[in-house]
Amino acid sequence: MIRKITYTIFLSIIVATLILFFVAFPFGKNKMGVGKYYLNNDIKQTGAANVVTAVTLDYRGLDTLGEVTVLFAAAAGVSILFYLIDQDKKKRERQVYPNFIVRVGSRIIFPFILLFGSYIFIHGHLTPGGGFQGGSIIASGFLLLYLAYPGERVNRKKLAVTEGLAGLTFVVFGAIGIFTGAHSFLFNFFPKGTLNMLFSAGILPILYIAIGFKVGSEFAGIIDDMMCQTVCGGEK
Amino acid sequence: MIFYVGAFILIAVGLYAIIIKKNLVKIIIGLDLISSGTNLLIVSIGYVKGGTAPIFSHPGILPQMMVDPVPQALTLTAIVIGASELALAAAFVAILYKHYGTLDIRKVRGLKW
Amino acid sequence: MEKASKFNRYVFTVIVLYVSWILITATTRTDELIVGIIVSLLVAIGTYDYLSIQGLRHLSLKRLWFLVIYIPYYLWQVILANFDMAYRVLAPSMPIKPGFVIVHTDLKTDSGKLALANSITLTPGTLTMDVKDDKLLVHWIYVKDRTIEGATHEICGRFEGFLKVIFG
Amino acid sequence: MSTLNWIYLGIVSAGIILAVLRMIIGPDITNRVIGLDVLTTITIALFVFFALIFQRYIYIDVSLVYGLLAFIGVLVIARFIERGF
Amino acid sequence: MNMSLMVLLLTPFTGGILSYLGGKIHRSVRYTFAILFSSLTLVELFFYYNKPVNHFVLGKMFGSVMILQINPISWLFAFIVTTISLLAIIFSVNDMEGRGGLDFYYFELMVVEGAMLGITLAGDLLTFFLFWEIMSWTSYLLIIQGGNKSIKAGYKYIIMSIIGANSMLIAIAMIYGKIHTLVFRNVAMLLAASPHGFDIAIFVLFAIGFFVEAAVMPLHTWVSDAYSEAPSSVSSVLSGVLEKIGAYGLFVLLYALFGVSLLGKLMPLRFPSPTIMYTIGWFAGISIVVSTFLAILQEDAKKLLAYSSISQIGYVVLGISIGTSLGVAGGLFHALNHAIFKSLLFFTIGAVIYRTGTRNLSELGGLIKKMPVTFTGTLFGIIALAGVPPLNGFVSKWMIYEALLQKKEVFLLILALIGSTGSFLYVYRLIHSTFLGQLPEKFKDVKEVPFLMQIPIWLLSLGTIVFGIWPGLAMNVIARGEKFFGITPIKYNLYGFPGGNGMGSLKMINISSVFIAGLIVAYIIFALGAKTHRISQYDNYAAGQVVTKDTKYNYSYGFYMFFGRVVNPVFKWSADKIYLAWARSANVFGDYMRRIYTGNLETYSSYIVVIISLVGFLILLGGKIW
Amino acid sequence: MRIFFGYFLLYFGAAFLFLGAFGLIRLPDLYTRMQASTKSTTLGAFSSVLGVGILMPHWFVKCLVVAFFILLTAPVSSSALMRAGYKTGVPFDKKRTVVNKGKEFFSEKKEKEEGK
Amino acid sequence: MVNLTNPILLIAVPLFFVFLAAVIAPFSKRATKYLPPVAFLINLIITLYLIPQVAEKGVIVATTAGIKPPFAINIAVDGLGLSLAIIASLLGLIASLYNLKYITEEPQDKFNMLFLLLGTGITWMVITGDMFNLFVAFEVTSISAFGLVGFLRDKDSIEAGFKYLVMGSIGASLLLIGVVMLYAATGTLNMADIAEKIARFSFRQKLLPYSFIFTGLGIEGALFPLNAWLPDAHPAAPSSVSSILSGIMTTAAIYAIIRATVTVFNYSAITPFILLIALLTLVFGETSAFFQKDIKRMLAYSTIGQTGFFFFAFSLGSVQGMQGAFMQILNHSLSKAMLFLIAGAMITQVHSRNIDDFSGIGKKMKISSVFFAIGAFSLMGLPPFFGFWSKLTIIFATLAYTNFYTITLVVILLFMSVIEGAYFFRVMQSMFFGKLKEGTEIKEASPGLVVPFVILGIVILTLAIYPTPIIAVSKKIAVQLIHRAVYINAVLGGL
Ligand code: NA
Ligand code: NA
Repeated sequence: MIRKITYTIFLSIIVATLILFFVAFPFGKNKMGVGKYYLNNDIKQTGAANVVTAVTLDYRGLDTLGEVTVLFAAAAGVSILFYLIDQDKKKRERQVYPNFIVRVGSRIIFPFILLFGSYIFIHGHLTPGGGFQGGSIIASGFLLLYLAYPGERVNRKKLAVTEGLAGLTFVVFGAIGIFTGAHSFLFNFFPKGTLNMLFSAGILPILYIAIGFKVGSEFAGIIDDMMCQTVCGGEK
Repeated sequence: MIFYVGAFILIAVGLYAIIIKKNLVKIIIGLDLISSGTNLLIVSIGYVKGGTAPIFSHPGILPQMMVDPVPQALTLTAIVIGASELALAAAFVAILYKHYGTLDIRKVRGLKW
Repeated sequence: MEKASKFNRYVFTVIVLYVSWILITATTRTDELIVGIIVSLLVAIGTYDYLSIQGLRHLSLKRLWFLVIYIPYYLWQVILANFDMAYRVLAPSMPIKPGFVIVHTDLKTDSGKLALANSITLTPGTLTMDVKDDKLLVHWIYVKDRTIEGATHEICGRFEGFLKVIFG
Repeated sequence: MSTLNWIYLGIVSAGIILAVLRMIIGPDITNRVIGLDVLTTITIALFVFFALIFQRYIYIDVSLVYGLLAFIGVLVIARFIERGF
Repeated sequence: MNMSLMVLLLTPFTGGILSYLGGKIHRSVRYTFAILFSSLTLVELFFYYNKPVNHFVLGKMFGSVMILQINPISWLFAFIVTTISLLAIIFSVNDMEGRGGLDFYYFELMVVEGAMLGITLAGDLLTFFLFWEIMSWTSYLLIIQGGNKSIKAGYKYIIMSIIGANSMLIAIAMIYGKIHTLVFRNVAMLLAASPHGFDIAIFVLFAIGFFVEAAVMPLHTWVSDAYSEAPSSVSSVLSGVLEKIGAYGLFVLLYALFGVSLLGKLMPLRFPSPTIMYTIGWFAGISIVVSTFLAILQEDAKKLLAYSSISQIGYVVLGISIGTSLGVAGGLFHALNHAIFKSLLFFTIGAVIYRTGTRNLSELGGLIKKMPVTFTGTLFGIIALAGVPPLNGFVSKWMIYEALLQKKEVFLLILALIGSTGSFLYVYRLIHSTFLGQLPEKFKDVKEVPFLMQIPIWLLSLGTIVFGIWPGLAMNVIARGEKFFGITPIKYNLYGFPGGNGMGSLKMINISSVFIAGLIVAYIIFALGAKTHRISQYDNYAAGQVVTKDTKYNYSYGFYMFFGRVVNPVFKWSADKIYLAWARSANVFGDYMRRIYTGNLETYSSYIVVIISLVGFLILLGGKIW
Repeated sequence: MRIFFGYFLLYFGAAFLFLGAFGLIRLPDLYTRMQASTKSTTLGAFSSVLGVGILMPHWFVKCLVVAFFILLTAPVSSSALMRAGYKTGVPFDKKRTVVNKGKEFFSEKKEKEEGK
Repeated sequence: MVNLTNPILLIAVPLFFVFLAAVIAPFSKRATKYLPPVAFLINLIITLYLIPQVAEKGVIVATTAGIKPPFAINIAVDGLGLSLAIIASLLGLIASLYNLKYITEEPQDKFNMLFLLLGTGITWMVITGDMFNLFVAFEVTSISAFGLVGFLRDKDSIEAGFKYLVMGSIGASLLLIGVVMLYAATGTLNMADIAEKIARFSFRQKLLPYSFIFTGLGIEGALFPLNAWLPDAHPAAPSSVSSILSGIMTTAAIYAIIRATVTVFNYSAITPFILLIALLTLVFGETSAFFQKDIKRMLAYSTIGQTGFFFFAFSLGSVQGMQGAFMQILNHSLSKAMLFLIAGAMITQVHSRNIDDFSGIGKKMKISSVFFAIGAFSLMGLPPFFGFWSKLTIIFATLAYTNFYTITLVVILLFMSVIEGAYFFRVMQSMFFGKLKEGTEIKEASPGLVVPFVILGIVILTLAIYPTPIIAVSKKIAVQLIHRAVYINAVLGGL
């Protein structure tokens, strides 16, 4: 109890300090520095209607590369941790009887989810979506399939190749920029197109599609590992 | 301001959960609370009163009307990273459960000093 | 109900997906249409096996026509159901008499049974919990008839006719 | 116009509060999750409503994504409730 | 030629590497290289005999030049280093035969030699410290060659060495912080000009380092274990050389760094008489007496020698600390002498161990007939050690007594004399228990050691005679050294000291002649007596019992038991025990300290929260954050 | 007219959204609460979204997609949740509940499953 | 003109190989193990190519997206960053060569990818010029490390990995909060830009964001008392991973702290506080190492101590202090990495991590033991090894002004070095002169394990023989680091 009170006090101090700090930067007040530059130059420099996408993939594209890398690393870590269980095929054969409604419903919804996921990452430069959201949606479609058909597994080899190729696409398209006149990684060397058209913003849609595939296959891999722990009989 | 305070409280509650809670699942929920709080903080930083999403979806929208795009981009990144961490943490907890047969962190004390 | 051929089902899936694409994008701009067909073709490769068994047979005019009629009827039932629900929730006496009953269905296809189950869920006083072969477990907020036959009549009667046609 | 919007927001917020209340009082996890389920449905509607008041078409996509993820989330939770973790 | 100083320094290192590699080909190659290169070092060194000071700039480090130099004193110590090392290498050839890792052993031996040579040649503190450290850990590697027990001893040694070296390092860093150079000359200038507290601090810090290596009490505790457990040739190097390096360090500190050219006139002016120099003198005096007593009580031949070393090095330090020209010369001379006779004794005892496999005095005895050369060497060694004329130990001790008398340091003189008397007791014990008395049955077939092992014994015995009869040979170097450091040397000639100026005269040639004449007379008497019938040791009758061969009547165990009963209670409270107690309590404390790593996640995360909230608290105390 | 109809749908939806949540609080057990919440909130969201679609005719198609999405998914998740609740033995209101054929339904199924 | 030595290739090339590994893994898991050495070798070559450029210009800046900083993320490589990148590539190369033989457990493909990612993340951390990008790189590093720590999946690894993950995640979040505060205050994320804009803030204003960033990085950087996870996690990983974790990863985090403190915050006023932390880190690390029976755990605690040591030198704030810090970083990285590799090789023979079981193996595993001694001597700072010069530099820097305070500091430092000597000598004694356990069949590890650490040992010996140029370079690096305007101008100069 004393512990609880003590740490509540400690944490309150932290919260109080943080609040006092942010009093200087009140909510809703414009704190933009570089952000203003992006808003003003986005159309000219990237051609992406969605400035967030321009920031995500262009100005801060290196972050995004890092982020997909982090996800990749996490997926690899998860599959390392579940590796032995994965080998345990006997347990996997134990199936669960899923809810009929869930099973059939998932089966029917699944194609639409994939379609919708693709829609999201294809329009990443125009709408709030993007590779991550699209990818997660696709992965959630796979999750749905696991709920409907426990015991069945996605083809991990295909997933691995997909994520690898998607990653390579990102890196290679980024690296091309080094060898163009700009000597700059992730330099947007494609024509920018017309604002708000599907074919605009240079390499950004390509990158986002790559990210979509990558995120989708990575999340699907994580889900596969986790579900084989739980659905396929990882329990004691 | 309420968003800020909410974010800080999320962070604090997350830390509290990690320190006080004995259940491994609650601990990783604590982790998630911290990163959610941080994400909320980042988004709140970017909000500009009266601003709109930074998307030039139709001609009437001008840069001056928009909120800061940077925090949103940062949040996207932070969310994915947080999710990665969470996935890995969940995997660790699952294996810990397999080894120890319990989710009580007090039982997971093989290493010390 | 025998399975349609792979190609048949694939084409059906592509059509459905393409229509959905157009609805989602809500535009008829050329670039979207072109990308849409590509995406539909690609997505259908991986998903046609899941979407349907009967393939293009779904698209017979009769079925579509029944579908078109069924939707407003169904929506009307939904609205009725909600007023019914509102009454039960808001009335001070709370007139409920809940119970779990089993109903029987003649529908053969999975998609038909799903549609029935969903319809039951959103319509007055009933909520499907699970389906097993030709039986549905339904939670009924005001049980009028405990027998399978009676309950089936009360609950399914409204929809089965339509659904038999639409989903074969 | 804006008054109408505020009233709408008020009603819906009341709904949100009730749903959150159910999430808090439980008493079991299933009850909390139906609170969550209601909350997500309300949120979808709310997103679309925000699209209206902010005049941003693209928010509808957000609601769709949100709805989809929430849907799958509830299914997963239901599965875990049923079969244990 | 400046470069050659570097060549001199590199010779032993090169030899070490070559003998290491050569040993991979054949062991004879290893020995050839080792002996060749250490002889070469000695030969090269003689090129610098009586040569003007040499500077060789190694390079610049931290803005301070690193210098090699040689002066008569460094030459003297370099001479000790190279000679004893060469002899140890020769001695090891047979002594270490059959052990594993010999390539490495010879490599180590030569690296230690090189490091010590480096210390003597250093012209600045950085070079000095560099080689000092190398010497510490390489000699550690030598000590632990002796097997299981030596590991513990070596561990003690290396820990104390590191402490000593670190203490020196602090002093060096303090000096560097002031003047950003570490050349002896500049440092001396700094110390001359710096305030009083600073130089005392520097002095104490250095002294700790040197005391450890020179084994001055109370920092001697590593010695007895290390010497006795290490291989004999290593012990002789350690005792003959390593301790002298400590003494050399002390000398450099006192006379080069502190630049006390005034020391020769009176008591040092920098320190009023009763302080530093005086304190050192008392340390040395106590060291002499206490370790003499300890040596008396030892059952282990090498431990006995080890404690004796502590006591003898006390004379060296005492001499140096007296500060008069005579005292300094005596100290330095005693350093040379001690190197000679103590190495000699370690070699002879090593020879005994080589043949008998034990160093327990109570197990030995009667080896005089079996190992005559070894016996002779031991005899020379103990005579020199006991300070009996005409051998070298007498001369240097005489000089120190004389210097003490001049300074009227009666108490220190008494301590020194007690030490001298005590040393009679233990050296007698040593030779008696080993060579005289009853020969145990198991050592019936013991033979003299091989010729190669006799060489060092012969040479060192010769050394005790040479420097005893002709002290002028050494005084030549020492006097030049004293001059170099600004001390007016005393008058000397080849055979001793002419005296005068309040100092008695010493003519070693006369004393020796008397002694030799006496010896001849004694021999004649003995030879006459030898005509009597020699009976077997067992041909006797003891209290009505027939003595058989397995009866041990020569009870050399508990030789000085009566004495031990008196002294033991006093030494129970030994420095070693205090260190152990410190170590133990530090251990307990550390063990508690590390318990912050509880292994509990919640504790770990709470540290984070506590830290941040502390920062937050501090900020909040200050009021506004922004 | 269009605006009126749009707002009508919006408020109609809002009312049922609230009602669903209210039922969630008022009704006695999990199952009856789900009855209320599923039906009411689905209709509420459906009509609310359609209302927006009518207010903004350009958006109508998209809103229709959202609305039908809700209509399609809500029953699925509800039935999954309810089955989960039932199977884990979430208590129902014993006083009011008149019939419980669930045991019969699921036990049959279990036999079938084991028979496979 | 195509610039083949764009520093961003240090990130792009290994990532290319990581994703390539993902593509080829389904076809051949074994083949993936050849990718990390190739990638690290290319990185090493690139870094060596960059040396003359950095020497000439001081700081090389590489833009992304063709936009000049501060408007896009940029890479800024200065002397310190480049040196750490070289170390990271070198250690990565050697450890991955070691892996070829060492890693026999499955899934190898994932291991190799994560291993390469770990090295990439570390390199990334030391060359990025953007605060948020630093956070991302930090995450790349730590997420890979979490997976690698749990690689063996036994009880200890999982427990250690979980603790590490929780602590690391908290740390990352704290770092992120700190970065966000900076963004709120300055509206930019570029280090140089922040550095310029933060100049107008007072000590107190900078304190909160700094303490968040410091704490966040300090968890990974093994600073007291945030380092409690480390002695569990570093030993739990396979030895090649431990060698990277201890050798360069904690250092990378310390680098980030240094970068933040000196370049971004210009926060010399904080040094007394971090000095205290460094000292406590040193004391607790060395003391705890002394009590360890497990060799890898001992080495891990020694890492804490060493980190404290060079962080202490850094916190002195003087040129000489930073020079000493850099020298000790170099020394520690090489030596500790080698020690871990050797410990791994020994463990494959002894099948135990208990120091008592290592008794006498010096006679059987001669090469390993001798190189262990070399590493230990260098780490302890015994001459003629490079550690001697760094220790000396640090002591000199501390005693630049002799007063009671500095002497106390030095006494503590040296006392800790005595303790360090105590435990290292104890291990070596037992190795070389202890009795070999009966009935054990121990022989030298296979050449596949020996050759890599011997290469590292040769580097250490080369430094021992010829330390002067590195000492000179480290002084240059220290001077450059302290003159932060050089960095800021190089990055923002194009404006
Ligand atoms: Na995006
Ligand atoms: Na991003």
